[in-house]
Amino acid sequence: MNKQELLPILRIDELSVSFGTASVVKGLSFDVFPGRTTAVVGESGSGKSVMSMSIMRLADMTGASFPSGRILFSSGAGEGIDLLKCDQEAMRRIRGKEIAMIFQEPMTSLNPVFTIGDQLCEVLILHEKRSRADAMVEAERLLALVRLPDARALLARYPHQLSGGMRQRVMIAMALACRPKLLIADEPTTALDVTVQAEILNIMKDLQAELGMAMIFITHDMGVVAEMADDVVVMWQGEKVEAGPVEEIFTCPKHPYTRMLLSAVPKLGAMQGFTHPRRTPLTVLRNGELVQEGDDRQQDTADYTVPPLLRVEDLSIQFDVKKSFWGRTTHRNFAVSQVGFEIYPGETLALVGESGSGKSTIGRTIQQLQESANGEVWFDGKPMSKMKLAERQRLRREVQYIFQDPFASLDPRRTVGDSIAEPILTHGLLDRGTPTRRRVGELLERVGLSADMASRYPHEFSGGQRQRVCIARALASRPRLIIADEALSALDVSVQAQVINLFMDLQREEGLAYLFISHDMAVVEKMSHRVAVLYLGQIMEIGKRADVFERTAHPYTQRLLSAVPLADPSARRQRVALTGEIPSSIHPVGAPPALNPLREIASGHFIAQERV
Amino acid sequence: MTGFIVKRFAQAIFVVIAVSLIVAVAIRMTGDPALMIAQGATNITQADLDRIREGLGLNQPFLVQYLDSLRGLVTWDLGNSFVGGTPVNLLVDKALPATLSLAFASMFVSIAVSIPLGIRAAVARGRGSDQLIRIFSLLGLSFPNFWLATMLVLLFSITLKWLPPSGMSGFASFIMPAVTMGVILTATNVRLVRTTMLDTLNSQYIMVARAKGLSERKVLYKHALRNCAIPLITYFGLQFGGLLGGIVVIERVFNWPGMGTLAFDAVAARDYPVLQSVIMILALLIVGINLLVDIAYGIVDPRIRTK
Amino acid sequence: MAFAAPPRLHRFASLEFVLGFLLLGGVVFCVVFSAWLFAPPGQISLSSRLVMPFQDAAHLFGTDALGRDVLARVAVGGWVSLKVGFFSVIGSVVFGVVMGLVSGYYRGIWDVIVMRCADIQLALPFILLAITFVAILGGSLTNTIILLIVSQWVQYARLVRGSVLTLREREFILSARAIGVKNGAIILRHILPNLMGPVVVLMTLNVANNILLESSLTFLGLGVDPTIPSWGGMLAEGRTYLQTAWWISVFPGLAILCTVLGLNLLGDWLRDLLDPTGRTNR
Amino acid sequence: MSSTMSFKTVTVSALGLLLVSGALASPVFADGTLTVSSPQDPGSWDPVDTFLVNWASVGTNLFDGLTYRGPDMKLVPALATSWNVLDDGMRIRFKLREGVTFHDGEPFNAEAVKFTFDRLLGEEGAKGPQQSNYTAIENVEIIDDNTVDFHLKAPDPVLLTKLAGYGAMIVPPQYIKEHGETYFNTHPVGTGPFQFVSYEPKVDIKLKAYDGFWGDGPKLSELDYRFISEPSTAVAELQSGGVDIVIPPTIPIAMIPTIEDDDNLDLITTSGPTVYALRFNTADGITADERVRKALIMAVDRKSIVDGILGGQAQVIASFQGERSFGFDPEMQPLPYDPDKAKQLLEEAGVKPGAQVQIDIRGNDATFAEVTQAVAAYLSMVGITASIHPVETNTLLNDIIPQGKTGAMFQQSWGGWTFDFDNTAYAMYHSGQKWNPYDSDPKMDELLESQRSLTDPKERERILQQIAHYAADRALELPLYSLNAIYGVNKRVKHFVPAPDNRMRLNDVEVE
Repeated sequence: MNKQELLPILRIDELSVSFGTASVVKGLSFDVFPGRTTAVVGESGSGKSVMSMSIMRLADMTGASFPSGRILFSSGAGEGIDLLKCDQEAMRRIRGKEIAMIFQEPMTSLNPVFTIGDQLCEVLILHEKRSRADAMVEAERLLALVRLPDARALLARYPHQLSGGMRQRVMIAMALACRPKLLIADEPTTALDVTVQAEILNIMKDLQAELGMAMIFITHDMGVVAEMADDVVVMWQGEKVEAGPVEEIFTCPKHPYTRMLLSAVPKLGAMQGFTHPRRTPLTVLRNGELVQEGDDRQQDTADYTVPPLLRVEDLSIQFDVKKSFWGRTTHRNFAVSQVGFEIYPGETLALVGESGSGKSTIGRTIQQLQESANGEVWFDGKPMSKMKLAERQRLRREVQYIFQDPFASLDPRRTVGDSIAEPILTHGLLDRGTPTRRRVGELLERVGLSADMASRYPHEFSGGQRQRVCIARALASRPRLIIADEALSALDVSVQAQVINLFMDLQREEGLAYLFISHDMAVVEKMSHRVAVLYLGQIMEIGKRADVFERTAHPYTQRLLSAVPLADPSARRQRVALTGEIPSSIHPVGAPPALNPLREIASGHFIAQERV
Repeated sequence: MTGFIVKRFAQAIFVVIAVSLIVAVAIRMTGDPALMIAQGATNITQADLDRIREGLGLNQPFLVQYLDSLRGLVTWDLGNSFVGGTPVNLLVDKALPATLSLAFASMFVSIAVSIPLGIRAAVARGRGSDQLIRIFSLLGLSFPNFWLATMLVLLFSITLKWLPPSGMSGFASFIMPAVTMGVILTATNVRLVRTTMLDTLNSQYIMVARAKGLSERKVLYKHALRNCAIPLITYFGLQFGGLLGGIVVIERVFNWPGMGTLAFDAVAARDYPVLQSVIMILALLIVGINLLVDIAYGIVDPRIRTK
Repeated sequence: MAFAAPPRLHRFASLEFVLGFLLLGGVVFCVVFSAWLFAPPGQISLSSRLVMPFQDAAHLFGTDALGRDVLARVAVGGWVSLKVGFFSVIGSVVFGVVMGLVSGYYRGIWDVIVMRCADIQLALPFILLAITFVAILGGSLTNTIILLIVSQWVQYARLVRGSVLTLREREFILSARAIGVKNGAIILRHILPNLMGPVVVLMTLNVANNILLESSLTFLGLGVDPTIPSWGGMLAEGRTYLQTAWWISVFPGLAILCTVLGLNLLGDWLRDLLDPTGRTNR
Repeated sequence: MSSTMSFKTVTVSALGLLLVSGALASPVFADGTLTVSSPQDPGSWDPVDTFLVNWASVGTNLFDGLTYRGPDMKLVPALATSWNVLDDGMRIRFKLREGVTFHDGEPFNAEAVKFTFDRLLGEEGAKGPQQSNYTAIENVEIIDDNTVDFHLKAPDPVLLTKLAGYGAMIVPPQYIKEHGETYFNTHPVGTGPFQFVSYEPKVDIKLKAYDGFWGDGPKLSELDYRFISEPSTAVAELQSGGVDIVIPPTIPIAMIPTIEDDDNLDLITTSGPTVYALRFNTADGITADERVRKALIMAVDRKSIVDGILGGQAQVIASFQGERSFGFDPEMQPLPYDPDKAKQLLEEAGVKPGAQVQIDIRGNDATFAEVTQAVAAYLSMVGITASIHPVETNTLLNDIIPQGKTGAMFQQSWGGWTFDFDNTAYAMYHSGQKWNPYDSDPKMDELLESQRSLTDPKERERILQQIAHYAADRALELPLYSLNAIYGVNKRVKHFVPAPDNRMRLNDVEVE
């Protein structure tokens, strides 16, 4: 297909969008062609979402104005109509019918109080003037189209009864209900597990081919771009910095920003042949020029000669989730079952797994945030169950925890200085006043911020800066182990790359051990000495990073790896067919899940008895 | 869901029993009804008082009296008033519908005004009409209700002679009391609707509804309002309870033959059976409404219903 | 700690603050300095009864049925109203917030006890409780305040409990626990400041509400000593004069209006001020 | 017959005949509905059940007693056409009116009289409060169908008056036996000019003209009483035409100008039975000293209070009774307003300026609260600081006063419908009485007891006046004023005569 022969279905022409006096999108122009996917790439704040909302004219509701530009939409031949000149009434006839949209959060995109059927029918009744009964039949067909099993029963169900992946498929069905000419997908898979993401992307691609519609695919994930896009538009600070066919962008990016973005993306398989984690220099954009920062070195910090710092033995954690009328527990969430591992000083152990695999639960149990665990956790050779209160308190100093969402984990009403000083004062490490203040300043500088930022509030920082503050807080009590619970997943790739380096530098300088909890295989590959793969609360595979990633022995690990989209359009592969959703770890009390004992297949490389 | 309702029901029964005990004890601390009844007599002896007490059944031990009153509540035989011996049922049969209908009318007025205003304010957040609605709603909170009521009477009954100044007789007589109560409730309700609406309007599914091409009216009144319903129902339920307890003043100003008037007179007259019945019936109503609110959650919110 | 942010002076320039400050500040100023500003309000002069307002420079707001200066009475009368309004709210906030924190943070048996007490309290109709209470104990300023505390702590307890239940699952509370901060400190330093916003709004609404409730109680004849002027008392007294001497009740009514409006405006403003993110501009 | 009541053998049949012939002469023009606002629902219409004056304002139209006392305060025959006081006041013989029927059709006769008093003095009466007023009656004996003898335990000089109202109203024996006591409470039947139609508790009671009435039939066809307790609401109803008459004690002094200013309304007043005083705690504190009590009386300008606050709708009193009271001495003068003398007396008694007194008043009496504030202001001018303590009315009346827990002064409002000073004085001044928690004076007790058995009204009146003087000499209370009964009446109401005691019979009233 040669796009030059086609007329664009959507032409964005010198579009500017402002909120009050702030200009968010500046002079943006690009075309979208029928049957093709245009990916709009950019980090947070690049204006890509505002752009998509402007096409729908939904940005009006949040107070946007359009000082200049045109958005020409043509459903047939000719120039088409300028959407910016349409009134809301006219837009209403276009929305959902000519142009449809899918949003990022499948968990909140569906109205919780209406059934799936109701919400699907609403579009059909509105735009196609169908009768309700007729609409229901069509809705069922649409659900089947997005490969949802048992579509008829699904119509009567409510959103909360569906998993995230299922909801996103319902959203796709709803968007495609009236066979729109253009589909705008705003980060549709960002919130999903990698295996579910793979399936959703497959469905979208298939349906696009079937319906011949154009698609604007907004994402920050270069892997997804490589997987999905025909054309790419790169946005940075409200402007288009580069546009072109996908291969061109990936093979010879012209703009420094694009180059920086691509260099920051961790690539799965890039560690092939290294034994230790590797700290790579950071490509940063400085005054429009690309500069390499920091050294390139292997992270040989793990000390296996001494006893392990932390040992987890047969850890099992269960929650009661359902009770009978008489208060007896009938169902339990077997969140973690018989998990064991150890972490040596200076070592990074990664716990990887999809949602519901129990990885965060393990972290929280070690940090004593979670009660009701069986098994034992040894720290520094001492079992936690035998520790006195004071020792447990000391443990809270030596083990620190970093959460996924840096904004949520800082008290919004306290300055970051107060937050960083809190562990120091709680454990009485320094005197209140000048010594503490000086130390807080040092810590801020240590994580790449400036000391005078101590008197600011969290909301005055960007996401990456906040995570640095959290790291500074974690460092404040001079810990020996840091549990990083998805600490990188909320960050933009360029920031993520910086923070990865910060983690590695700190490990080297302070001799820290990390328990690195993540779902991102590429990041894990880059950072960890050893890796444990979790599935439904059990370890499927554990071993050296090279063993797990290069000599993958367990089918679940293989599946996980194959689902990761590669940031390389030439390497589009046919995936391992994945069906269904991740099963639940909730079981009736009398019928606990089967345990799969580990078996050593090579030195230090264990896999579970096959089950998946 | 059923388990949940059964549990709430058990709690409700506990609350009712506790309340009844408190009420029974408290009432007996208000004073001796026999003295009240004999107040006008010139020579009254201790024997006379004992005779009157015996006639009222006050010579029984407290526990017997208390259990009798509970039994009366269950069998809906509330005994006789100490004043004139009128059966309490007769009084309550008239007063309860009067109070309930006024309370419903007030809630109706308030809800009918505050939902559109609150939604309007939320949509126009920060702009002129929002400020105007907020200040206007505060005005309603700034007058004592009896004063507002008197002003309305002065205007609509005495000057214009449009509405009857008191009593319960037909639709017209509902207007002023319901509006007076309604205005005060509206002040808080507008703010509440506005806040919950703002939360809801920020939800992704509202954007989705708009992206479907639904009209703004449908987005606000179908998709958004239905989601606001849960916090609103909770609050309105609580408010209705408060309304039943706070309606005394309005009933007095408008000479409304309701439970408040009944209770007010009963306290003055130390009329235990009437006072106890009124408080207990209102308490039962409040507890019942809270129970209904819990059940209403389920109807409105499928997340609870299908659990 | 010492990492105080610079004062956000620009927030004082909001319409809410200016209007609220002028209204409430004006009233409070008159009330506090009434002794210096106005003639003693107890001065009865049967020869100058019911003087019209703005006729006599000595009686700008006119006089009441006993020839007392309405302006002076309004100024002094604020004491009772403000006392009732503020003390009842402070009392119920302290009690209610503690109960709510205990119930929401420690859960378990405390939660059950506090919430059932709250249920019982909510099931008792307020005015009827008030009438009974006054019939037993008699009407006085202290009793009125106690009565209001008894009936209003529940609002705060429920509000706080609800906030605590969500807050204690928030990551920044988990972070504090992960650091090893003790429960007491978590409650004081992290939970309490984060739930004060809605509490402050409820407080301002309730101060206003309680000033009105006090007047309703006076209206029902459950008030305090009539020689001590109070706005509610003046309104209740003046009601019978409305058609012949409107000023007796209109001026105290206006005083209540200014106070309540001012309080509510300041409450909204204060809530915004307490929130450093400035995002919850509601 | 004099203005006071006669205890001699009186034959008043001529007057009775006159009433009857009047009825025959003028045909009944029953037309129009009159609506009356009454402040309180007594809850039961049975005469034995209540003391409430608001029962009487309705009951007077429903029921008859053996005697009748109208607005002119003269005692005239009603269901009895004549009576003779026999055996030194130990027996009274009544001749009963013939041809009278109750509203349900059953005849009135000696049987009904006996039934009424047996009931009042028996078990049914024991449950209510009225019995205690009629304990002087030993029993009622039927002489023939139209004659009864009342046998007394002791002479009761006020008994004939008491037979004109409240508990002594004649009730229908057959009706009560048939329908039961409870039914009678809410469905009253009597022999009065109006008969019962409907009753809705706390809302209203509706009556209609009884065409079988023995006397001058009513000119109204319907009579409707609405219960409105809130004074300004009642006045608003009056102004908007919802009610035609507002009866005492509803209308507050403050609203008198409102009614006077309204072109459609009349304000009708008459001197009433209610007198107001601030009584002293004569047992403890500074008021235990007679000089202090006198000083406090002289410190207060009662005339100014009456003229200023009460709009002239009251008369300053010298003793605790109004001008219509039997025992009133027109010659008696109250202590003068003399603040200098008051200060001097206080100094003599050793009371320092700034001394505190507490005045307990009823919580629901707005007018008296104003009066008390004025009193407090006057007291402050002689250096006494008075604090006012409003108490819930029934608590004050039933707990605080009887148990002697009042402040140095307390409100006493008193208004016996019998207009006999004995009713007041005995309760107020005799040792051990409920209303006299502080004072015990053998001389006073003797005076009070001595007049009770007297059948000579002149002598009784002299002693009652002596009691009044003695009480004033000892300054047992600060007598304030006797308040008028104030009626607000719509101008469409014709021939309305205000009753001082609220017991108004509305036969003669017409509406336009």
